Amino acid sequence: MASIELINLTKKFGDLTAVNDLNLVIPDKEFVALLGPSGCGKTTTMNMIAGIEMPSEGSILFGGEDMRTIPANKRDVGFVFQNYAIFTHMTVRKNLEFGLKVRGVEKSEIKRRVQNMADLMRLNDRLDWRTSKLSVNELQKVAIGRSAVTEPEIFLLDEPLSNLDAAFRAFMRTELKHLQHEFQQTMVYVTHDQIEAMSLADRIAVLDMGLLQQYGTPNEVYNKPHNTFVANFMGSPSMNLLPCRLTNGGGDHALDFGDAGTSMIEDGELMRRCKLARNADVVFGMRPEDIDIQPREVGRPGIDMEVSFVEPIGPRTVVHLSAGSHSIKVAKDKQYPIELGAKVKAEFPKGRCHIFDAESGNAIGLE
Amino acid sequence: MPKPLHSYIWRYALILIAVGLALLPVAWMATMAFKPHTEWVTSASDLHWWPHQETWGNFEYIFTGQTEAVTVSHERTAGKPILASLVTSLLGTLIAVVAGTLGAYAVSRFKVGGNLPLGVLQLRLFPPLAVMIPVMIMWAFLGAMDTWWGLSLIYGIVTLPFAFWLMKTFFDEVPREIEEAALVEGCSWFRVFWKVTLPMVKEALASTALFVFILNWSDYVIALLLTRKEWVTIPVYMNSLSSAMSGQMYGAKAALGLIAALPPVIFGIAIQKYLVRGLTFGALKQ
Amino acid sequence: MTKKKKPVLTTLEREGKTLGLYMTLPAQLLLLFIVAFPLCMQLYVSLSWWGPLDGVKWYYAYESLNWFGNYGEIFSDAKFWGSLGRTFLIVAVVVPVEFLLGLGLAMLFADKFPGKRVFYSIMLMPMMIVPAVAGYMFFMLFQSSGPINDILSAISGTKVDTVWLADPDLAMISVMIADIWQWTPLMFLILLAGMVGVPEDQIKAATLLGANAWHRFWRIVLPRMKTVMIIALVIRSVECFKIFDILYVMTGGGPGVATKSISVYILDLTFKDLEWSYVAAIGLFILVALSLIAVVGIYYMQAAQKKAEA
Amino acid sequence: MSKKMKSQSGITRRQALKASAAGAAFTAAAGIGPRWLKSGDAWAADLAPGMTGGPTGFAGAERYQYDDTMSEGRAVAAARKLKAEGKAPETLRILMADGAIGHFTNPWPADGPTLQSIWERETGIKLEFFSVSPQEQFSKVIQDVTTGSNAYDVYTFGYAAMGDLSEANGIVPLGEWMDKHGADFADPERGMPTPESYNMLYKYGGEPMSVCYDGDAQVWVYRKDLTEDPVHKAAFADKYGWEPGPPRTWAEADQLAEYYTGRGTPEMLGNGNMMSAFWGISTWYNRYVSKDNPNQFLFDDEGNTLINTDAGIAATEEHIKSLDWSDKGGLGWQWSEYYGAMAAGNSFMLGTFSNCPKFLDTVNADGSPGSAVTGKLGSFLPPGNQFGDDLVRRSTIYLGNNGGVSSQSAYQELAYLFLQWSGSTRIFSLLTGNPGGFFDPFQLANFADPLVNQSYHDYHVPIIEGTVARAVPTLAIPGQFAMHNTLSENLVTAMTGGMTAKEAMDATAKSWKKHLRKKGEDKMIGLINAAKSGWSTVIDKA
Repeated sequence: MASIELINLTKKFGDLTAVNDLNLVIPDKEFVALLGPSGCGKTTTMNMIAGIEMPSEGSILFGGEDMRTIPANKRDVGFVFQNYAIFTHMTVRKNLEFGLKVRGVEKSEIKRRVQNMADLMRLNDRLDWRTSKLSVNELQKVAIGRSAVTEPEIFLLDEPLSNLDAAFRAFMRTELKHLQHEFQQTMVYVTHDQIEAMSLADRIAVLDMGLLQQYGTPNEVYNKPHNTFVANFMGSPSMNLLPCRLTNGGGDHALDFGDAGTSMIEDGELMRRCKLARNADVVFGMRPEDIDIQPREVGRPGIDMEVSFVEPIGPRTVVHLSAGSHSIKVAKDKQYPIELGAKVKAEFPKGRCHIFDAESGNAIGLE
Repeated sequence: MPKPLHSYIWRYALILIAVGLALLPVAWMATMAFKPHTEWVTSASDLHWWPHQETWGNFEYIFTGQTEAVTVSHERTAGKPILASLVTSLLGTLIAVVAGTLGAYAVSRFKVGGNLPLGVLQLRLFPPLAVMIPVMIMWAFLGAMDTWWGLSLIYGIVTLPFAFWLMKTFFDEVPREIEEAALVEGCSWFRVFWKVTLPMVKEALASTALFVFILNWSDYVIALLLTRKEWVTIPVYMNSLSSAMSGQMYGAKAALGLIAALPPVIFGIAIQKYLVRGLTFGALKQ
Repeated sequence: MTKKKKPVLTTLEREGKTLGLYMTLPAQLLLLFIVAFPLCMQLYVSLSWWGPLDGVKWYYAYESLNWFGNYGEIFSDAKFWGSLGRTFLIVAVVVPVEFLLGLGLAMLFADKFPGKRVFYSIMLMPMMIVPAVAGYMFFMLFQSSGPINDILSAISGTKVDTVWLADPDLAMISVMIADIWQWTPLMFLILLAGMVGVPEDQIKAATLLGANAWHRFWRIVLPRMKTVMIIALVIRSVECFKIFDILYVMTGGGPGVATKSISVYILDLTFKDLEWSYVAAIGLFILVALSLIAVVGIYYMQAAQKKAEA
Repeated sequence: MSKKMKSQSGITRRQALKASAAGAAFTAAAGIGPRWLKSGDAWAADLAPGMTGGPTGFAGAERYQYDDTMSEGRAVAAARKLKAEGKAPETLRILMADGAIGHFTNPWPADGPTLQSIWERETGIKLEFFSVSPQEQFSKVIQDVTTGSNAYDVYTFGYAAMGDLSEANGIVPLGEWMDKHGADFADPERGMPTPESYNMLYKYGGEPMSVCYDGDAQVWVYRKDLTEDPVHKAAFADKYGWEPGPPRTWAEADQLAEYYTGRGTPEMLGNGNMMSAFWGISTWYNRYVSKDNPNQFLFDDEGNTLINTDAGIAATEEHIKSLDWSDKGGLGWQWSEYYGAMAAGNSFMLGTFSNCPKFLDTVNADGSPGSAVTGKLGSFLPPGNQFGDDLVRRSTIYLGNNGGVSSQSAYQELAYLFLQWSGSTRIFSLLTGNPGGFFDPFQLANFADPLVNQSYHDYHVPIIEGTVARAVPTLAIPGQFAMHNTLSENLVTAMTGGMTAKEAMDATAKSWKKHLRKKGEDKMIGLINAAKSGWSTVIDKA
C-alpha cells in the first residue's frame, strides 16, 4: 500500500507561505497531477512528499505511516526533476545503476534490471555513452528510467515534459501512462499544463497561492469548477467569466450584464440552487465551446453581441464577440462561417451555466 | 536538504573547534601586541594569554622607534616599510595580473605563445633561494637594488605563474559561442576580450589578484636580498625588531603582524562574495 | 568538439593570432628577462668552483672551471639528500593533512547555515598572516612553558611540559602543525569552491535514489571535484616544497638538522658556506628534476583527459 | 638625577646601579625630543685647554677629549685634510647592526652630545647608517661585495668573518693607515689587554684588516646571593667538600650546576649556559679550549684536527652531560631567551656576552628592581682545567663586531679614519658606556672609565678585563661560517641523541678537513697557524 495522505500540510519560508494547510489523499496506484501556475506551491508540496523539504506544520503519511522522521533517501520514492539532474560525470549505464548500487542490490540483478529498463526506455544503444552527448529527449528518458529502475512505490515527477519538443512530449505522455500501468506505482505529477494534467491524471489537485483550489477527477475539475480560479485555469481557451448581477426580473431569473443587456436564464435547476443569491453580484461563467452563436431575435436566453475578431487556430475557430464592456470567446469547428462585424446573439444553453460569487469567486449552487 | 537538529549541533561543534584552532595563534598575536616587554620572555616560564598590563607601547615603538619601557631606541620605524610593502605588493600584483591575464587569454584562445605555459610553471616550481644569486647580481647591475620598481618587478615575475595559470583555466571555460556572437556583430578581437570576456571572469580576476597579493605581501626572502634601506618591506623590517636589551621583541613583532594582517583581510572581505566562485579554477564544467 | 585542421586561416583567425602574439608579449618579456641572464649565469657558474671567497667577479669563474664537479658532488652530498628527504617528508605529511582537513571543513561549510559568512571569514584568517609573523607566534606557543602545553595540561589534567622545539621529532611535528595551520584555509577555500560547484539538483536526485550522505559524497561530490582537488594538491605541493619562512623562524632548521628543508639548506650554502657555484648547480638540478616531473605530470593529465573524452 | 650621574669617581655600587638605570630611563625620554646639537664652533670653547676635539657639555667630558697627538685627534685632522682636498664624500655610508647604531645616535650621557654629532661637527662629513638585523649582517656585506653594488663605505661584521671578507677582496688592509695616522688600538696602556688579544681581534693572516668594536668575550655571571646563603653553603659543602662560590675548574662548575638544579624559588637550573644551535658553540668552545696547557687548539701545526681527539670527545661528552642541568627547551632558544631565564631567576649561572649584568642587574626609575636578580649577581673568571700547578682558564670571543673598509668605496682612507676615530680608546670608552647599543668594552681604557663602570657594574668590569685577557678566538679562517655550522649541527644532533660525542666530533673533523682541502690545504694551514698568535697565553696559578 502506498497511498499518500497530506494532512494540514503547511510550509512557510519566512513570511511567505508556500503551502497552506493542504489536505489531500492520493490513493494507492493512482496518478495524481498537482496543477497550478508557477509559485502556487506545487513543487514545494512535491519536495515535502519526497522529503527534500520538511513541512512547517502538518504531516505526510505513506500508506498510513507518518514520514516525519524518515529521511529522503529512505522514503523510496522515484523523483524526476524538471531539469533531469542527470549525473553528468557518469555514463548512461552508471546513471541507471546508481539507485540500485546504493541500495546494495546484487550485481547480476542490477545488470538485469538496467537491461530491462534500457529496453523499455529504448536506450539500449546509448548505455555506454557519456551523458554529455545525449539529446534532451534522451536525457529525459534516462531521468525517468533512473528513477523507475528502483521500482519505487511512489513516483514523483516535477514538470518532466516541459523542456521537450511538442512531438516528443506527446509521445512521453503515453509512455508515462504505460509505465504507470506496468509498475503500478502511485504517481504524483507536477505540471502547470492543464492539458497534460487532464490527459494523464486520474485526479487533479489544483493549487493556487499555496491553497488547494479543487481536487477531483479531470472531469469534475473541468466541468464543475469550484471557483473562478479553477474555471479560468482549466481549458483552452479558458472559460468566459462575465461579472453581472443576478436579478429577479418579473419572477424569472435574469442576469443583468449592464451595458450589454440582460439575459434570461433557462436553467431552472441551477437557479433554484441560486435562490439565496438573488439580487447579488455574481460572475457568470460558460465554456467557449458551450456557447451557441445564433442570429438575433431568436427568443432563447442570451445577449446580443457583435463579432469583433475571428481566430482560426487549426482544429477550431475561436470567435471573439463583444457587447458594451463585455467580450467573450466562442469555440467553433474549423472553417466556421462567420463574418467580422456580424451582429449575432450569444446563446447560453441550458445546463452549461456556471455562477460564481463575485466576491469570493466560489461557485454558487454546486452540489 | 533538511537536516535533523543533532546534525546542526555536530556541525556547529566542529566549526567552533576549527575556528578556535584557526584563531588560536591569531589571538595570541593580538594579545601579544598589547603586552609589555616583561610578559613575552619565553624562557621566564610565565607565558599567559591576557596581558597583565595592557600597553600601546609596542605600537608606539614600531612607529616612533621608542617607547618608555625600552631603553634602546630603534633607528627604523614601521611607516616606510608598510608603505614599501603596499607599493611593491600592489605594483607586483598589477604586473603579474596584467601580464598573466593577457598572456593567458592569448594562449587559451589563439593557441599562441609556444612554451609560455611551461615556462611560467617552471618559474614557480623551485625555491626562489636557488636562483637569487644571479638575480641579485643582475639587479645590482641594473641599479634595481633597493628601488620600488626593482622589487615590484621581481614580485610581478615570481607571481606571474599564479596569475597566468589561474586565468588560463578560467578563460578555457568561457563559452566560445558568446565571443563568436560578439565577433559576428563586428567587434574586434580585442574589444571582445575587453568588453565581453573580461567582465565574465571578473570574479576570478578579483580572486586571482587577492591570491597574488597575499603571496607578494608575505614575501621575506626576496625583499631581504633586494632591498637595503629605502624599500625594506614589513617582513624584513620585522626581523630588525630585536634588541640587545630585550632580545626578540615579540610584542612589537606581534603589533606589526597585526597591522600587516589588515590589508589582506580588508582585500579579502571586499571580494569575499567572489572568493568561492572565483577559485573554482573553471574545473566545474557542467 | 574536435578541432579540424584548416589549411588556410580565416581573416578573423589571423587577426586573433596576431593579437594573441601581442598579448603574450608582456608575459614573454618578463619570462625572458628573468630567465635569459640568470639562467645563463647560473649554468656558467655551476661549471666552476667560483664563490665569493675567490675574491673575483663571477665572470672570472672560468679560472676555476671544473665542468661537472659540482653536479657530481650533489650525488654524494648527504646533507642535500637529507634536506631533500625532509622536505619531501614535510610535503608528504602536510599536504594530505591539509587536504583532508580542508575537505572536512568544506563539507561543514558546503550548505547554508546561520553565521556561515562570519565563520568563513575567520577560517581564512591564517592565510592572511605573514608567515614570518606566524613563525614567531608558533615559536612562543610551542615553548615548554607556552600556551600549547598549558592547553594540553588543562585537557589532560596533568602538567604537560613537552619540549617541542628542542626535540628532533617534535620540532618537525611543530613545524608541520604551523604549516598546516597556515595553509589549510587555502585548501579549504579551493575545495569549498569545488564543492559548492556541484549542482544541488544532482545531490537531491542522488538522495532520492536512496543514496545516504556517504554515497552522495563518494559517488557524486568527489568525482565531480577531481580537477579541483588535483589543482589544490598540486598548488600546495609546489608551494610546500619551498617551505621556508615559518620553519626558519621557528627552528632555524634545527635542532641539529632535524627540520632543515631544502630552502634552509640552500640559504646556508649561500650565506654561511658561501658555495655559490654549488648553489647554482643545485638550483639547476632541482629545476630540471621538477620540470621533468611537471612535464610527465602534464603529459599524463592530458592523456587522461583525452581518454576521458573519447 | 643628572647631578648624580655627574659624580665621576668613588661612587658606590648602589649609586652606580641607580645612576645607570636613571640614565637609561632618561635616555629614552630625551630621545623623543630634538637631538642635541650646537651651532658653529660654540662647542670648541667648551673643550678643555689644549684639546682640539671631543665631546663637550657634560661633567667629565674632558676624559674623552683629544688633541692632534692622540689617535682620535689625528683621525679628525686627517679627515679634515682629506675633505679640504676633495677626497671626502658628503656622506659616509656605514652598514651596522640594529641595536648598535644607538652608540652613535643616542646622547650619552643624557646631557651629552651624540657621537654622530661630534664627528659631523668636527669633520663636516655626514654619517649615514644602514641598519640591518644582526642575523642578516654578514649576508648584506657579502652581497654587497659580490654584486659590486658599492652601497656602503664601512662594513661591520663579526671579527671571525675578517678572513672571509679578506679572501673575497671585500675589505682592504688597514695596516698602512694605522701606522700613518697613529692609531692607539694596541697601546699597552690604553688599548688591548694583551698582544694576543690585539692579534685576535684586529688581524687576519698577520695583517690588520679591521677595527674592533665589540669585545664579546664570554664572561661568567652567577647568583652570588645563593652561594652566600648559609643553608646552601652548608648543604653544598657537605656534599662536595668545598664552599660554593666562583668555580676554578669545569669540574667545580659542573658540581655547582648539579647542586643548584631544582633549588630556589622558582626552581632553577644549574646550567644557564647557551646550549642551542649556533649560540651554544661558545659554551662548547669555552670547555674545549682549556683542555690543554696553554691551549687546546682546534688544529695542530700540520693541520690535523684535534677536536676528535680524546680531549675533544671528553669536552663534548661533558658538554652533553651538562644538558642535564639545563632547560630542555633551550635547544630552540637564542641568546635573549637565556638572558631572560637568568633575569627571571631560573638559572644559576651563565657564561655569555659581557653585557649581561648591564641589562639584568638594573633598577627601575622608581627604585624597584629591574629584574628578579637585581643586586644578586656576581661574576667570575672563566673556569678552566688544572695542569700540575697551572690553572688554564679560558674564554672565547664569539661573534663580536668589527668595522672594515669596503674595497669598493671611493673614500677608503676616510672610511678608515672614521673607524680609527670611533674605535680609539677615548671615543670608544664613551661609545661602549652608552646603553643605547650592545658594543661591549675590551680596551684597557674602557675598563678604567667611570661611565663604563656605571653601565657594566664595578664588580663585573675587572672580570671582563680578566676574561678578555684569557680569551681565545674561534675559527677565524675563510669558510668559518660553514665550519661552525657543521660543528653546531653535529653538537645539537649529539645532544638530542642522534649521535654519540665521538661520532659528532669525527663527522665535524671530516667535514673540516674536506673544507681545508677544498680551499687549499697549505694556505689554510698557514692561516690557522697565523691565527694562533691570537690565542691567550695567560696561565693562572692553581
